[in-house]
Amino acid sequence: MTKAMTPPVSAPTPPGKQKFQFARYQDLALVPVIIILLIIGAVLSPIFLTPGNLIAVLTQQSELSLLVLGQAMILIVGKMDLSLESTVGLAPALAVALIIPASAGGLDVGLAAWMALPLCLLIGVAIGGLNGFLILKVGLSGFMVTLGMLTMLRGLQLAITEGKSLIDVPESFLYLGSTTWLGLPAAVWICVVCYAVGIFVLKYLRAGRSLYAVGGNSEAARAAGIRVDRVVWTVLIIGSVLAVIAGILMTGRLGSVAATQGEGMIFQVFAAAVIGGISLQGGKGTLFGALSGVLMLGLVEQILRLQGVSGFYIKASYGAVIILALIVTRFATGQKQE
Amino acid sequence: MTKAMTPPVSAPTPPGKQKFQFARYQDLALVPVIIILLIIGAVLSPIFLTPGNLIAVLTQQSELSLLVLGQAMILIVGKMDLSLESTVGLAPALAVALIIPASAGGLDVGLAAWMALPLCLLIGVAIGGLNGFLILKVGLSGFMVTLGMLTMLRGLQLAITEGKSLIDVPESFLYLGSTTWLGLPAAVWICVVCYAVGIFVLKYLRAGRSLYAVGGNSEAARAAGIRVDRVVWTVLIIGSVLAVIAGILMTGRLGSVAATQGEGMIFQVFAAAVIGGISLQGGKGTLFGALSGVLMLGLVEQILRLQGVSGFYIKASYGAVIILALIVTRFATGQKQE
Amino acid sequence: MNDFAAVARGVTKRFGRTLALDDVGIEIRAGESHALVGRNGAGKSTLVSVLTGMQVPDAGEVSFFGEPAPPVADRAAWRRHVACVYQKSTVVPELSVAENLFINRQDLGGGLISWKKLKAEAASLLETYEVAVDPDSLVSTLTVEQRQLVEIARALSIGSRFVILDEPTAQLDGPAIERLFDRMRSLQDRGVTFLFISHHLQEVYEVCQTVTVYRDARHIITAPVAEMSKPDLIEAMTGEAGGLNVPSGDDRPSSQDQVLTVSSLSGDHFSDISLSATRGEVIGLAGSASSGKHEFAETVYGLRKPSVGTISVNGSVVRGGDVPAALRAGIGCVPRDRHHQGLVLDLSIAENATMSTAGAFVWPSAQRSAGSTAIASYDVKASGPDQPVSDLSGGNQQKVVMARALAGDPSVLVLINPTAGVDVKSKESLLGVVDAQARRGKAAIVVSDELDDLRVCDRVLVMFHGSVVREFSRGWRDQELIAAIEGMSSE
Amino acid sequence: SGTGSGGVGPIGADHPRADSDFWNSYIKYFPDKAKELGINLLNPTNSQNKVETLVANAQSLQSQGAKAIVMAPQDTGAIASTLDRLDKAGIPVVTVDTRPDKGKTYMVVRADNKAYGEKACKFLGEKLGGKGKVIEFQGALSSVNGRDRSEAFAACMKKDFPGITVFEEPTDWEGPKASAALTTRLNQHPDINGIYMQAGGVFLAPTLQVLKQRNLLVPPSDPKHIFIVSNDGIPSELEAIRKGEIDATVSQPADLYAKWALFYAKAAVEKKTFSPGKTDHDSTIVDVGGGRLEDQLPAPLITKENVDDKAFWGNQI
Ligand SMILES: Nc1ncnc2c1ncn2[C@@H]1O[C@H](COP(=O)(O)OP(=O)(O)OP(=O)(O)O)[C@@H](O)[C@H]1O
Ligand SMILES: Nc1ncnc2c1ncn2[C@@H]1O[C@H](COP(=O)(O)OP(=O)(O)OP(=O)(O)O)[C@@H](O)[C@H]1O
Ligand SMILES: [Mg+2]
Ligand SMILES: [Mg+2]
Repeated sequence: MTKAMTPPVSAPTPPGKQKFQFARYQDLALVPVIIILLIIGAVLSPIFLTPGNLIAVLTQQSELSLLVLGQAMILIVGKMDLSLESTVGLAPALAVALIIPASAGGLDVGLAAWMALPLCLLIGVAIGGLNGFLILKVGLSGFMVTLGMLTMLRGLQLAITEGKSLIDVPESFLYLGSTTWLGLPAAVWICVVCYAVGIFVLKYLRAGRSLYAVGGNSEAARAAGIRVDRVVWTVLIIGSVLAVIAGILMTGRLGSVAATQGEGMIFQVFAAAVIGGISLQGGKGTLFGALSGVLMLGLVEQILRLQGVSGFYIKASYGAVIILALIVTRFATGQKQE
Repeated sequence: MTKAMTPPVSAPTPPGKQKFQFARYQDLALVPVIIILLIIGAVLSPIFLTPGNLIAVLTQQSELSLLVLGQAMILIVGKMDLSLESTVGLAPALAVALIIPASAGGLDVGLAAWMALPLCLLIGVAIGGLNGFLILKVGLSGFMVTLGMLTMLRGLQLAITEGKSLIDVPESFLYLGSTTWLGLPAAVWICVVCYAVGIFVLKYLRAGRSLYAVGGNSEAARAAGIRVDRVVWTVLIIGSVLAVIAGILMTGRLGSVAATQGEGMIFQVFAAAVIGGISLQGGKGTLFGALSGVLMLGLVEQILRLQGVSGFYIKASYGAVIILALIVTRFATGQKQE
Repeated sequence: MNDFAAVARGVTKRFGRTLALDDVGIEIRAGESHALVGRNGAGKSTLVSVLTGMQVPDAGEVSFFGEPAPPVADRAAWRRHVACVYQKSTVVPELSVAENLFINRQDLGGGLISWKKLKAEAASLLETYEVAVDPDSLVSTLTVEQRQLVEIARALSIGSRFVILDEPTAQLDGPAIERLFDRMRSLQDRGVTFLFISHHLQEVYEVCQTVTVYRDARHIITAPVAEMSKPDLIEAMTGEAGGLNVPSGDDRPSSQDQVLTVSSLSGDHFSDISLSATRGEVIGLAGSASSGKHEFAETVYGLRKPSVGTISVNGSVVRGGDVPAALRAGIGCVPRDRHHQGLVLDLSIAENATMSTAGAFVWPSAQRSAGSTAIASYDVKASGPDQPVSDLSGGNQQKVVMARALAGDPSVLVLINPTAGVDVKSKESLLGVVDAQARRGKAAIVVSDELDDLRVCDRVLVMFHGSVVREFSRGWRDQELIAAIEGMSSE
Repeated sequence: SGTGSGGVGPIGADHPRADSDFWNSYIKYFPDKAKELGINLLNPTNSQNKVETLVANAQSLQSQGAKAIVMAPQDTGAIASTLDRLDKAGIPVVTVDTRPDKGKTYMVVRADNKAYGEKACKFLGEKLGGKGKVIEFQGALSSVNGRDRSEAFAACMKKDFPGITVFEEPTDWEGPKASAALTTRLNQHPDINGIYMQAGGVFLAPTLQVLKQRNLLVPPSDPKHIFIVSNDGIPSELEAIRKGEIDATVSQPADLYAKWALFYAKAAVEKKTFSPGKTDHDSTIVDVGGGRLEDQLPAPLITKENVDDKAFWGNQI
C-alpha cells in the first residue's frame, strides 16, 4: 500500500486532562482512608489525636517505613529483596559484636566504638552488593536468592550471638534511637528526610526516573542507554543500607539487639508497599503511596492496640483490615491490581 | 497465482530432537544434585540409605510436597497463594472445633465425627473460592489478598481455638497420618498419587496445558478460547484443597492441631518450587521439577539433622545450602533464572 | 570525516543451534538511506541488535564513522552513535507518552526534570507526526499504531546522525507512512543516515538509495536501488527466479449458502453493522485506525461483547463476547497484536499452533507432528516444533498465529492484519492459504490496509467512524480505495 | 474498658503471645485474679512475641493512664529502654516469667527456668541410672527461657551424669521439627531411652504420636520404655502422666504467675515495699542485684505420685 492523500485525523483523542488527574489521584488514594482512620481513632479513644499518641505512631512505624522505602524502590526496579528483614538484625548485631568483648557476648575483635555506625553501613553495602552480584552476575532468581539470604543472615546472627540479645549497645545507636530534635524523635526526622530525598530523586532526577524504566521494561531501558545492571545494583545496595539504618534505629530505640530483631517484618513491608500502590511487577507506584501505606497500617495497629482487642482476635482483625484496605484502594483508584 | 496449496517448503528444519531433550533435561536438573546428596548422606551416616531413614524423609516432606504441588500449579497459572500455609492449620482446626465439645476446646456445635474429612475439604474449597473471588471478580492483587488471608485465617484459628492446641483429633485423621500401606506411610502414597495425577494432567490434558498458556500470556490464552478466569479459579481451589490435605496429614501425624500449625512453611514452599524450576512469573516449570525441589530440601535437612549440627549454625547452613542449590541449578540448566 | 556512517564486518551470531548471522557485513554510506531486506528470519533484526550494541556478536566488528564501536556496557555511548526503532516494542508501558519520548533524557539537558517543559516538548514532537495523543496518557493505553509512532518520533528526535528503522511501517496506515517518509527525507537532507528495513518492497524504492539483501543468515548482494528491479530483489531474497504472485481469487467459485451472518451489530467504536458472507467468499474490511474495523472484527470473534445485534454461523446464533463459543461455532481468528493476544511466547510452536483445538487429551507426539505440519505448511523458519516461539523472528511468529487460527478447521476466518511483518514470499503463501481455504468453502473476513491483502477479497468494505461507508467489488482501483479509507469518498 | 471501674488502678497488662497453651492459661487466669484482688484492669494488650509490639503496647498503656504495668518480656534485653521510660514516668513494672537484663522493675515474678532444666536432668539421670541416650527438644535458641533450660540441662548432664549422651534438637518451638528429629534419632539410635521436651504444649502430641507408631509407649517396667520429662504443666500433660505415657513434667505455674503478678502490681500502686526472704506462699523473694527483687515461685516436678494434687493449676481448669 502507501500512497495517501492528505493526512486526516486518526484515533479519537481522549481529553487528556482527566487522565493526568486520575494518575495523580492514585497516589493519594490512601489519604481519605488515613483521614477516616484518624476520625475513627479519635471517636474511639480520647487520647488518639494527642501529639503524644501520634508521635508514638510515627516512631513505631519509623523502622518499618525505612524498610518499605527500600523495598519500594527495589520493587519499582522490578526486583524483590526478602533479606531486608534479616539485615535489620544482622548488621547491628555484627557491628556490635565486633566492638564489644567476648564477656559481653561479642567476638573479641575489639574495634573502636565510634566504628559502630560506619561498620553497620558497610555491612549493609556488602549485603546489598552480594545480593546484586548473585542476581545480576550469577543470574540467580532474585526472590530465591534473597530468601536464601534471609535464612542465612538470620542464621549468621544466631551463630554470632549464640541466640543472646546484645545489650552493650554503642552510645551512637542509643542517641539516634532516643533523642528528639525540635520535639520529634530523631528517627522520625531521619525517615522524613529519607522519604523527601527519595520522592525528589524519583520524580525530578533522571537517575530516579530510570528506576521506572528499568522496572517497566528493562529491554527498553537498555535500548534507551540506561545501564540496567548498574541501576539495579545501586538500588539493591540502597535498600540494604536503609534496612541497616532501620536496624540501627530499632537497636537504639530498644536498647539492645535481639536475636530475632526484625523477624516477620517482611510481610508488613510488602503489605504496606502494595497497599500503597507499588506493583510487584515493577515499574509502578510512588514512594508517597508507599509511605501512606505505612501510615495506614500504623494507624490500624494503634487503633486495635488502644481498643485493647484481645490477643486472640487481633490477628484476624488485622488481616481483615488489610483486605478491606485493598478493596477500598481498588475502588478508590478504579483499577484492577496486579 | 494460486500456487498456494503447495506452500514453498523452505527453511531447513533441523531434527529438533535436541531442543526437546534440552527442555526435558531442565526438568531433571536437580536429579544429579539429589544423587550427590544421597551419596553425601551415605558417606556421613551409615543409616542414611536405610529404608527407615528414607521413608522418614519422605514422610516428613509429604505435607510440604502437597503444598508445593498446589503452589506450583498456582504459580504456573501466574498467581500466588500465600494463604496456603494458614489453610494447613485453619481447616483441620475449624473442622475439629465443629466436632468436639466446648470442654475439649471445641465450638460446641457437635457435628458428627465422620464429617471431619468432608468438612475439611469443604473449608478448603471455600477458602480457595474466596481467594479466587477477591482476585478475579473484585480485582485485588493476588499476592496481597492472600497475604491478608494468611493473617486473617491464622487469626481466625487463634480466635476459634483461643490459642490452644486441639488434641482431640478424629480417628480418620489419625489413621491417615499414621497408617502404612504396603510398607509406605499413607501420607507418602497420597503424595505420590497427587503428583502422578498432577503430572499427567499438566502434560496430557488440554485443561492442564491451559495452565501454561494462562500463566504465559493470559490475553493470548483468552484469545485462543481458554476460559482464563475459570482456569485460575479452579487452580486456586485445588491449591487450597491440597493445603487442606496437607493439614489433615500433619494433624494425623502429630496427633494434634497446634495454633501455629503450618506457620513459616510458605517460605519453604516457595524455596522448593523455585529451586525446582517453577518461575514466579508464571507459565514455566513442571511438577516433577517442583517435586525434586521438595526432595532436595528434605535431604539437606535430614543430612543436617543427622549430623547434629548445632542449633546455632543450622539456620545459616540451611540458607547457604539453598543459595548453593540455586547456583548449581543455574549452571546445570545454563539458564538465567527469573 | 569518514565515508561510512556504519560498517559491520564478518559478523557471526548464533542462538543455540540457530545461526542467525553467518559472517555477514554491511557498509552504510553516510547520508544515504540504506535498505536491508530479506525473508523472515534472514537475520535482519539480529544485525540491528548488533549494530545498536544490544547483542554482542560471536565474531565480527562494528564501527561508526570510522571509530570502533564502544564497549557493550557503555550504553550511553552506543546511544550517541545510533538511534533505533526496534522491531520489538521498546516502550515502557506504565510511563507517560511524554516520558517515553524523552526516556533517559527527561531533564532535557538541565539537571532537574521540568515536567511542564517535558510535556510541552513532547506535545510539539507529537504534532510533527500528527499523533493525536495526550502526552500525559500512559503508553499502555495507546493503540499499536500510536505506540509505533511514538517509537519513531523518539528515534528521530534524539538527534543521532545514524538511525535504524526495523519495520517501522508494518503497523502504520498510509498517511502515517507518508508522514514518516517526509520526515526521513528532510532529515536525510540534513545529513542523517538511515538503515531501513521493510517487507514492503515498494517502500524501498520510495525512500532508499542502496539496498542490501540477506538470505539464510548470509549477505547476498548490496547494490544501488536503481539497479535492482523488483523481480531481481525478490530473486535475491528467495534464491529462486520469478516475481510475486498474490492470488486474486478471481476464479473462485461463488455460492449462495450463507456461512456468516452479522445483523445490526453494535459495540465498542462501531454501530449497526450488518453483513453476510457466503461459502467461499472473502470480504475485505478497510478503514483508518479509528474506523472501528478492528473492534468489529474482535467482536465477531468474541473478544469483545457486542452491545446489540447478533452473529450467526451456519444459521445458529453465537453467544457474544465468548471466544470458546465462537471457536465452537467455527470461527477462527488472527488477532491484531501478536505479542499481546496472539502467542504465548514461552511455549513451543507446536503448543501455540494447537492451542485452540478441542479435545481433552494432548498427545505430545500428535502435537509435535501438528507443529511440524504447521512449520511446513506456513513456511516457518524454525529449528523444530519444540522451539519456543520467543526464539522466532517477527514474521515467523505471525505465521504461527495463522497456523493456530486455522488449526481447528474453522468455517469462518477473521484475520486482522494477517500478513503484518511477513516477507513477500511468505505473504504470497499466507494469502494463498486464505484463497485455498475459501475454495474449500470457508468464508473469511480480512481486516487490513495492505492492498495486497485486500486483493484476495471478493469485495472490500470500507469503514469510517464506526460504520461501513462504502463497498467495492473486485476490480477496485487503489486510489479510489485509499480515498475512501481516508474518508474522502465521493460516492 | 477494663474490669470494673472501682478498685485499685487502673493497672495495665501486656500478654506475650496468644498461640501457646501455657500462655493461654495464664491469660485466662488474669481477669479472675484481678477481680479477686479488686483491681481495675485496663484491657490487656498482646505483643505476639514481638518486643517492638511490646514497647508500643507499653506506651499505649501508659497513655491510657496505667498506674502499674504487668508484662512478660520475652526479649529481656530489648525492654531496657522502655523500663527506663516507665520508671521516669513513675509507673512501676512487674515482669512475669523473665527477668530483664537491665532497667528498674518493682518485682519479677518467675519460676527459675534454669531450675526447670536441672529438675528435668536430675529426674532423667536418676531414672536412667546415669547412662543411656537422651534426646532434648530445645525451644527457640533465641528465647531466653529456652536457652536457660537448654544450658541448665546440658550443664547438669555434663556434671552429674556424664554417662548419658544428649542429642540436642533445635526445634524453634515447632512440633513438626520435633517429630522429624525424634524419628531420625530413633532410626539412628534405636536405644534412646530418655526425652526432655522443653514445652509440653507443642511437643507432647507429636512425640506420643511417633512413639505410638513405633510401639514404644510401654510401661516403665519394660526395658524398651523411654522416660519422658516435659515442661509446662498443662492439663494434657497431667493426663498423659496419669495414663503413663510420660513420666513427669515441670509445672510452670500459670495461675501463680497471674495471681502474684497482679498482687505485686496492686502493691506497687499502694506503694508497699518488700524485702528479701521467705514469703507466705512457698516462695522466696531474692535480691538479684542492685536492689532488684524477684519472687521465685516454686515449679514443682509432677510425677505419677503427685499428679492428682489439686494444688497444681493444671488440675484446676
Ligand atoms: N533470542 C533468540 N533466541 C534464539 N533464536 C533467535 C533469537 N533471536 C533471533 N533468533 C533466530 O535468529 C534468526 C534470525 O532472526 P531475526 O529476528 O534476525 O530475523 P529477521 O530477518 O529480522 O526476520 P523478520 O523479517 O521476521 O523480522 C531466526 O531464525 C530466529 O529464529
Ligand atoms: N510456637 C509455639 N506454639 C505453641 N506453644 C508455644 C510456642 N512457642 C512457645 N510455646 C509455649 O509457650 C511457652 C512460652 O513460649 P516462649 O516462646 O516464651 O518460650 P519460653 O519463654 O521458653 O517459655 P515459657 O514462657 O513457658 O518459659 C513455652 O513454654 C511453650 O509451652
Ligand atoms: Mg526482524
Ligand atoms: Mg516464656
